Amino acid sequence: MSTINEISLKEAAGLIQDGDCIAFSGFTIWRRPVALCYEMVRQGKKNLHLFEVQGGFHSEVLIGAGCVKMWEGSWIGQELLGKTGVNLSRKQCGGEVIVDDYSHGHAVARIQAGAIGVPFFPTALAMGTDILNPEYDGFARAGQRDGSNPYVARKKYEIVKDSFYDMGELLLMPAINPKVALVYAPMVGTEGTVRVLAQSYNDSDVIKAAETVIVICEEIVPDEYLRREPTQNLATGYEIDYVVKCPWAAHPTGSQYYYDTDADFLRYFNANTRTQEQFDKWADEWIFSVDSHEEYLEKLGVKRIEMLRASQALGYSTRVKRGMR
Amino acid sequence: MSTINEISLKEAAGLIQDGDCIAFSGFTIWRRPVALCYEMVRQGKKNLHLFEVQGGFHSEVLIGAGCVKMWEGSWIGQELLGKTGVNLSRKQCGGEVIVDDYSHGHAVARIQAGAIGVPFFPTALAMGTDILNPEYDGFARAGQRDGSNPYVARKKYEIVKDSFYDMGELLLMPAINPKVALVYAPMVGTEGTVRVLAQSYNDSDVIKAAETVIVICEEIVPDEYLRREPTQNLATGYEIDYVVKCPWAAHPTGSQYYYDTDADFLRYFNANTRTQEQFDKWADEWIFSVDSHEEYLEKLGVKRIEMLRASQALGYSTRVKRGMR
Amino acid sequence: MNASNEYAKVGEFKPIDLLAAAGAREVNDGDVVFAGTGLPMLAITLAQYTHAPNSRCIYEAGSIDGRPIDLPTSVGDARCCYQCAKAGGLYEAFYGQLHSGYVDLGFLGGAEIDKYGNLNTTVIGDYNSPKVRFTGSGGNADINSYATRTVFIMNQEKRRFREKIDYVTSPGWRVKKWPTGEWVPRREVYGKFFRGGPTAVITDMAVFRFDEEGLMYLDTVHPGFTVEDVKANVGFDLNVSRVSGETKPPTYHELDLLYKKVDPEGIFLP
Amino acid sequence: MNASNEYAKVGEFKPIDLLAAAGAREVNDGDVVFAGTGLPMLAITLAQYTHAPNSRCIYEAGSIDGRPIDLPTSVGDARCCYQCAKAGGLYEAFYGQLHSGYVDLGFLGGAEIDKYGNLNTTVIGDYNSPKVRFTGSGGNADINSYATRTVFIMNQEKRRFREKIDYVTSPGWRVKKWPTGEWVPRREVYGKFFRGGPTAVITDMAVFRFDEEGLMYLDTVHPGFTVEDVKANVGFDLNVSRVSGETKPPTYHELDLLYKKVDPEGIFLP
Repeated sequence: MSTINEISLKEAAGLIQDGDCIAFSGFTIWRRPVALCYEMVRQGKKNLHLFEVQGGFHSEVLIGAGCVKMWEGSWIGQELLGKTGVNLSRKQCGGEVIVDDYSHGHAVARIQAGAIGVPFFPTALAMGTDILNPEYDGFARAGQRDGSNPYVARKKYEIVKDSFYDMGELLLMPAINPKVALVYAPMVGTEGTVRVLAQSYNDSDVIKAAETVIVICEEIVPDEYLRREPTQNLATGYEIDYVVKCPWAAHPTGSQYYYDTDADFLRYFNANTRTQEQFDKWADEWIFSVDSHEEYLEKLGVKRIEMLRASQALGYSTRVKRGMR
Repeated sequence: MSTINEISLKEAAGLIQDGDCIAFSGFTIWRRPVALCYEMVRQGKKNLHLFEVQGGFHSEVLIGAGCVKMWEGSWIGQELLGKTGVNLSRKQCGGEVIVDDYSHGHAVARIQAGAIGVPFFPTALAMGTDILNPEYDGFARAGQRDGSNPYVARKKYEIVKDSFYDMGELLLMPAINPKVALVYAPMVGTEGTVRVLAQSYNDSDVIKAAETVIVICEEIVPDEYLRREPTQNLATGYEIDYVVKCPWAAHPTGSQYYYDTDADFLRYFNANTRTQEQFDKWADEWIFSVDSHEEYLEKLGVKRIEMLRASQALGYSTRVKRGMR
Repeated sequence: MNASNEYAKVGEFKPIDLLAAAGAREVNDGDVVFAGTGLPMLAITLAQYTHAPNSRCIYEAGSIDGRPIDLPTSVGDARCCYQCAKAGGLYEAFYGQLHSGYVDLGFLGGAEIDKYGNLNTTVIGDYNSPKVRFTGSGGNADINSYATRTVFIMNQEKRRFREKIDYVTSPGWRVKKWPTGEWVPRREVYGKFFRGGPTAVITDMAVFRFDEEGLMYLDTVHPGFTVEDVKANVGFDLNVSRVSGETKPPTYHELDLLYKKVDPEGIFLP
Repeated sequence: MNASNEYAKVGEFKPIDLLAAAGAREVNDGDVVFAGTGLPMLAITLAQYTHAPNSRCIYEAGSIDGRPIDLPTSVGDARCCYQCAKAGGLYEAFYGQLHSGYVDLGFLGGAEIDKYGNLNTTVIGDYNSPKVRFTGSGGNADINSYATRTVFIMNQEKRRFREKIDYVTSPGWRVKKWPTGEWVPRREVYGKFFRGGPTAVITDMAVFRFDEEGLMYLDTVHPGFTVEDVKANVGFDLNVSRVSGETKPPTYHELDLLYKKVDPEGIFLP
């Protein structure tokens, strides 16, 4: 019978050090630890190194606010609600953020290797592309591959030959073991058992791979309840370090069976943070003008909140207007 | 909307060719496709090559009956109900079966690699042991590692050096892609969706790794029912090839929420198949004297069947006497 | 519901309707399809309603063979999981399904393409100091490297159909062999991992396919456009010697399905 | 239930009771324990009832931190899953947990052991034409290579405590470095993957531990046995210079727990 180490949102963000290598839960615009990212912006974090299987709104906020120095991942954007990551685009083109690109399958392999404690993972995905172009190895060009940064491998990848079945050449991708995992989960048990709903994404890998795991959740529930269906649980209590209780922490990204993605909010963000001036104005309104997550929710208002609330039968909102009809 | 390819037990066993490389579902004495193994014995299969993460009653039956020429795996036995695999022991010591040993972690790595289509998997488990002793490479000694057998790798393992994080030496274990997977699952849907209950073991890997997949099940249920909880399903319809409906097909191994392991049956088998004469007598009684699975069940009798039937609340039988009190 | 299999006439359908219908026709019954967000969702869903009821769709976030009753706007959407056969994570999607060899057809989009079907979804300009950054690869490179067939859905613009694209995100029929970067046939890089490659590009003007050498050629031109229109919107010397005719428009039945069953909310279809 | 923490006297407990109690004492509160079938289950469960309520147990088949209300007879048993925190498969157990580095303590058995804590659970005789085959490694080699501490529970027999065992299934403090097979300290083979190694061997006669060089020494002798009894049942020259006294017997409370709560059905305890 273990207990959880429950801390506040401010304390949780306070655990992040400038320069930390961070990975996140979720997928593009689903189950991202957004409230934690807002608070990190308020606390003025700098020089963060983000490893992302794929990025989304949360990373666009951190990047736009100037918290990020290094970004590696396979993709950034908000899918149909903002096709490209306009903030990363601006900062990458402006030379403010060092970027290193992978394919989705490469990134999945890297976090899987980190999760299971092996230094690399084999894959034959995405061979023959510029992802493997040594000239485009962003981290190497920034002098990060000399072994001095424990969160950057000495090589971006290795080509090896299979000697077991004569399959020819394939790739080894290096593991990634971030310093901190910031994980949004709808439910955490009183003993720290973690559950996510509908789809697990890479959340278990992110938890296992990271040195320190902070889980921000909608609600803390009896562990006994979660243990009735142990195949549905994502992580055990000893895999996580801190828990923050913070309803709607993922907004404007969605959380299945709790709330839908806030399409209007995301579209507005994407359309109105293309320049730094625009971003700063947006951040003033949604991050700096509120001092707590409770204030943020008040600002969203009941009508918006209720529109986003998910159907308990379907897992998503049936009230939100999504299209043109 | 796909349909399933339902065949009879006899037809299913008939698909197995002499010499085939086979892997099984389940764990030691749980969820083994026993009825299929009995039928393979009846049909007199020869020279089979078994890859087993770990073996159990089903493999002891096939080995005892002389169906097996090559066995590789990490373990064989029936846990507390028959600690060693007495039939493999007899045949290995007698030079009748070629054996190659791995650790459990090595075997898991091998079937995982086979499942995801990579030729090897990295691991640092079980280094420094005689499992890696080149003198004890049973398949190499039998001349099987020359590349002519597609189910045997050219090397038992490889030692490589990590060049990403200077972690030093670790192992690559070769993938295994068996020709046939024989899988017991409690439920298969009308479109072939497969569900197992309580624990998944390596069943998904075995299915993905094999070229042909035969699933023997307790019942065929509406696919729509299984699709209500998609995170609980093991495999999709396109991952499997044939379905056999055969209640109690796993007996005397257990199937969670259907029936418990038959401890008396397993203990008796282990104690009374140590010599070939003993095994032959046992096989006469339980395999050759019955021509169908229905006859086998009649022979077990209602009392035994009812004693083994699992509690729907707990997943195992509360009627079976297990200990001395 | 209009059940007529007659083709609609020019003016009775929008470009996007034809894109969806032409996309759907690339799906064979029984295919396991790995599809991205957006138009691919329309195409595969339409195919399932018509000639390919046994096709199954995997989305990158891990849902397999879902039967959404509301069109998803993200591949991670809760809607994707409704009545799906299996909901795993990305490791299952990319390794348990794609790398394991189950995927017959990939449905992808892109910003730039070259005549070998190499695709760019990463940057415009030099990668090391780009003019614009797009999303990056996502699953594009992976799906395109491991699906037996890949179909691209793109906008027809000269600046998108280029002799040389700025960054090869996703592999076509001639790719770069590392460490040198020498251009070689795809099979030389993929060896025994070779499973196939790009088979069609569908734009708002035409359908393109690839010949035995992996070179793109014009197959059909959409109603209302000419071969010359297409050539004028392709930045490389396009092979037009194998044009097989006009792209079939959507049927009335397909149009009805698209607007009434596939996207009744008007998420993609205005 | 007897709540007395007084030690039971010789004659009031069976050898197996002491084994279970001594095993339980090796568990620290908070430990993540990876345990095999049989006696280890008694030991870890007893520890959870007494001084280590926050210890958690992983079984090889994939159940994590279960709270069985009926003692399992197999690590794949449905009983292991009751109220467990997570039920995954073997990939989760061996890679997601063990290789990932979460396991503090391994609880294992074996047929033969040498003075460096190498264990044999595979064959007696030459592997290539053995006299007897046992189960094989199972998770023994893996758990013993990746748990921070490992405790073995074994029978005390001269033929089981050998100078040289017939097959090294599971790695002790000096192991074989391949490809040559040269004996080297464990750290030399495991390098940065080194996490620890065997810490104790508990038999029906005594408790052994390992010194700084990884050599087994006698720590405590069970009530009713002498150092000479133990030496007579060890096949190598045993270091008895560090004996710290007599093994503590089970308490009345522990005995009560074992027979009334841990194994009321009498599966292991007659």
